[in-house]
Amino acid sequence: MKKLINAPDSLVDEALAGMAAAHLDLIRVIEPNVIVRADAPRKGKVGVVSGGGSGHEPMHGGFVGLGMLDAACPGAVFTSPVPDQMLAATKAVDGGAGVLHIVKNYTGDIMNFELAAELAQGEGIEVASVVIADDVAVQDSLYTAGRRGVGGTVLAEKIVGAAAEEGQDLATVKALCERVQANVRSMGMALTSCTVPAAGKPTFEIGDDELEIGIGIHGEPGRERRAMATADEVTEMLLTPILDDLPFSSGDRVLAFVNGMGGTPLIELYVVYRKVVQMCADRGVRIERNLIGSYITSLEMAGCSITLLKLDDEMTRLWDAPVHTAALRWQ
Amino acid sequence: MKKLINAPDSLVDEALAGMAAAHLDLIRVIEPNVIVRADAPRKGKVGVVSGGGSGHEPMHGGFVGLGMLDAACPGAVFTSPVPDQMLAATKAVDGGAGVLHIVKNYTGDIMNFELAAELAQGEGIEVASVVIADDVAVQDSLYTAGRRGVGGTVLAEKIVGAAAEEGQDLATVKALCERVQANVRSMGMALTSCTVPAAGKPTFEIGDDELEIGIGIHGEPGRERRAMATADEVTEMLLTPILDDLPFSSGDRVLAFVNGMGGTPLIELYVVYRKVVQMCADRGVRIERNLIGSYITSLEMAGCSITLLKLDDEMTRLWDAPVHTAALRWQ
Amino acid sequence: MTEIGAAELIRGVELFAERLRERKAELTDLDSKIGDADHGINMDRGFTAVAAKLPELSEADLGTIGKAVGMTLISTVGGASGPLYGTFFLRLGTALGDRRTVSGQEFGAALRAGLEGVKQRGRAEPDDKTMVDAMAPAVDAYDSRIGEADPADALRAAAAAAAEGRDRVTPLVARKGRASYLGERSAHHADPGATSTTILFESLRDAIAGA
Amino acid sequence: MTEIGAAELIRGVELFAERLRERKAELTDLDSKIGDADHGINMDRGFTAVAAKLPELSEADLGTIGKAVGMTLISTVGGASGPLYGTFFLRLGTALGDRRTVSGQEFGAALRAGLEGVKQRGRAEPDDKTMVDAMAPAVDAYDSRIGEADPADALRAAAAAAAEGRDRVTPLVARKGRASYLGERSAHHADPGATSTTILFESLRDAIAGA
Repeated sequence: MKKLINAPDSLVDEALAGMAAAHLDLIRVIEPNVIVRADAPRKGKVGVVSGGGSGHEPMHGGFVGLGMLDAACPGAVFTSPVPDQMLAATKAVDGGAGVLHIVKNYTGDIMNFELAAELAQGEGIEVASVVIADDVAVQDSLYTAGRRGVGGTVLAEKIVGAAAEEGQDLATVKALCERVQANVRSMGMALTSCTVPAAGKPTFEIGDDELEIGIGIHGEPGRERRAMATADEVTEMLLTPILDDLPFSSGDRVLAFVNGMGGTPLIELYVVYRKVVQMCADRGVRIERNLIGSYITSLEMAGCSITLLKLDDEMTRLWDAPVHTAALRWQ
Repeated sequence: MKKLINAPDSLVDEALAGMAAAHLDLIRVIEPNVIVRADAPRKGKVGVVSGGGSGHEPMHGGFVGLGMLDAACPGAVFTSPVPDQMLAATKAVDGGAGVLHIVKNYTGDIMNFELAAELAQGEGIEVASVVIADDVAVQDSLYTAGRRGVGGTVLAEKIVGAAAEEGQDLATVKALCERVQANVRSMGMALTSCTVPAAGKPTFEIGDDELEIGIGIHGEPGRERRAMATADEVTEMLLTPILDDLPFSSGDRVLAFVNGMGGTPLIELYVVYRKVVQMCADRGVRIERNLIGSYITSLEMAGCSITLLKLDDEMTRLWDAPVHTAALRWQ
Repeated sequence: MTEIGAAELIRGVELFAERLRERKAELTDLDSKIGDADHGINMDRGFTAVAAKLPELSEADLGTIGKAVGMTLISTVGGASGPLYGTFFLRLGTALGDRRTVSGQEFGAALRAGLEGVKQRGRAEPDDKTMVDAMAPAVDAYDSRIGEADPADALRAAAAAAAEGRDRVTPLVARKGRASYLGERSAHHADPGATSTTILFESLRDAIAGA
Repeated sequence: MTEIGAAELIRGVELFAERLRERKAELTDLDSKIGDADHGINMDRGFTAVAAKLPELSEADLGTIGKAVGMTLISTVGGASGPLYGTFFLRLGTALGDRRTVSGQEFGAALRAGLEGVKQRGRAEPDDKTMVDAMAPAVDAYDSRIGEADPADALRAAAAAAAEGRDRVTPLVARKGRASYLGERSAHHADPGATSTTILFESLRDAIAGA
């Protein structure tokens, strides 16, 4: 295992110390490991909280700030945070208008957020939760834990954060988050494994001539192991199931998000985006906004994911609204 | 070799097609492979042009836009562009106030930019050039090609681009670029090699228990091969020579830039930044601004570089000035 | 012996903590095959925290011990294991109440309360290939034995039933948790949660039998 | 034969292009040891473009051929090799002028003009461990032979001197280009530029000797 770390046990704490020092204007870090917007709580504003295992940076801590999250709870690497964190986050950002939990659909995240919501409600804070489950690689059925929450989470946090920033109330913000969730689809793939620092060895084995299609953001094996393929072929393997699932139809306006898994250089993501543009054009799907970069990662895994969000006017307006966080910033 | 590409020969062209499609509002791509600011040329504004081999994304193409570069010339992977590109770029952005070439100190870049400048001057365009040579890993002597241009290039492009944006003339912009160059120092390291697509195998061999200190941005071997070390030890190996070189002294205000080489996850860069903060504090060096992320990369190489720029009031003001490019954006 | 006391419960938790540490790599390895390679790491982190708390609980009643263990797990483990094992010990503690010793039957009722908590929290059904598939037969076996036997015998049966349950679902396709994403590929791998639950019952067995 | 014509020059360039392709991996490999692993790739890209241009130059004069080769290299190779080899052929072509054939002495003067262009562009001194360390002895050997011999003999001497120069500097520490960053670690590796320059003179030799 080759990593720029001091020790697996201190990694998350030290990274948080680095983040806090780097972004004094945006965030502060409070016990027990919660990243809170510097000016929280904001009176009358719905608080937007997310969290999950570490190792997906910049998600979620890099999205705390104006127009996006009010707090993020980083767990151990690839392990959901504990309810104490979400409770502390919820209390820190509650400005009297309630708090929305944006939860990725992973068994651990669901249970820990649920416990935290019960505890917060017990302390008199109104909490609503929306579960993001956008990964079309997973069959959504009684026989799985349901679709995983992946790239759509980034888009939901931006759009919902903007709505909360402009003062929309908890029910409206929650409904918007559900609308994003209903209109977003993703799928990812890996060329290489990642290594959980505490485990010290790769999460999975993969041959030099293989790739894994439909991988989750923790290196969970995906739909199928395939022979190595070109960028165009990989893009088709990811985007075709996405387009077919919602389905996205001719005339739809979308936000296309090509995401790097952590170890994939930006130049390759643009090659993938080029093919996304061609495939969407072929189906008459109009890409109205895009995001290209490594925003929801799996440590140093090489690979990418593609997310499409069907936009409506309000989502587009809220996507364009000002955001000022460590990882996303405009206006 | 596992990459999200279609073929080594088409990689740069396809990535440029993806960039052009993604950032219609910011850039256009003209023949022969030049990324030009969408609204260039701007009358009366000094044009700022850079370029170099591809594989360092987002540098330079991701820095084309308001307040930074007017054009970028991407060569083949790790190969300097050809003079035709710099000539086309120079002509495309010349608004009558002359054009500044920001050149990284690599033999090929120097020669090709030199040829292009001669050709542009032959066509009546005033061209000035500044060579960035900030890599303290290289002995600056008669016995080397001199210090390489690395992380300092990113900072120079931002600060100089802001000066050109506000209408400073060519001589002033050139002098500012030389001031940045005189006050910036960098050093990098690698945990793994990168693979040039056309070569198909790793540029260098490195053991599972080794790291390379002082590496260049093309995987050029560095100062020394060392046994694997902690993030804190690595940070000391990079930052101590940087601090000692200028030298940076107590009371100095600096911009600290922790850069990922392409395959290193953001969480690790924050661990490094944490130690940078401690070391600067120990020496009384005040970090006034910071930049943390993968901005000047070496394909999928794992590793990092650290850059310190000694700031003055004008540099700080110009760093803070609005920038709107694919990779850097604020205000 | 026919009663179970605080010393036995603490010893059982200690043994569980020790064995999780010893088998951390094995559990993580199992989890890397069908999950995300952190079960051993997370359980060890949580039970290291629990072990640090145990000395101050030596004079406490059974309920306090169970609840302290549960709360510590919820606050330190994260993932799915934290809420599930945390809920098990919380409910166990709640059922045991402020007693310093309980009968074998009472301990069985507390085990069943823990099981019910796990099933509620995780919404897992039998044969979903989760820790429930080891825990449910273990509690059933304990119950069916405890009428005629002392707690040591009942826990021997429980541990054997847990191991049998773990092995019985190994060939199955997982339907909960991250293993479920694998579909058919999850078959023929032991479930990490069912494995650690087996270790839990073996630890309780050895703590009581050795007491 | 005592004259060198357009056919010979074109054949020499063709042979160089073929051999660069054959030895692309070898050159890239040398470069990966002390440079950035692209010398073979870049030279092959440039000479593939050159080879595509050669048919339309079959009726051209020597100067036009040299300049076309040089301009194509400058426009397609990039890196340091593009300006250096490009300048070599540009200066060679300029010196050869609008002639269809030249004498051995005149060809020697053109080679020297090319060498001087490379030295100016690259600012390399002898023993910096660059292509100049193969090219300078090759041109010197050609000059010292051409008085008494025909061009084929002089090019045999030149190719041998290039190889000797390449080998002579192999043990040295590089002082120019990316290899210089290696310091002592650059010693005992052949210089990729000196190696490709040796191939250039061998190609010219075989084109003339075989004509």
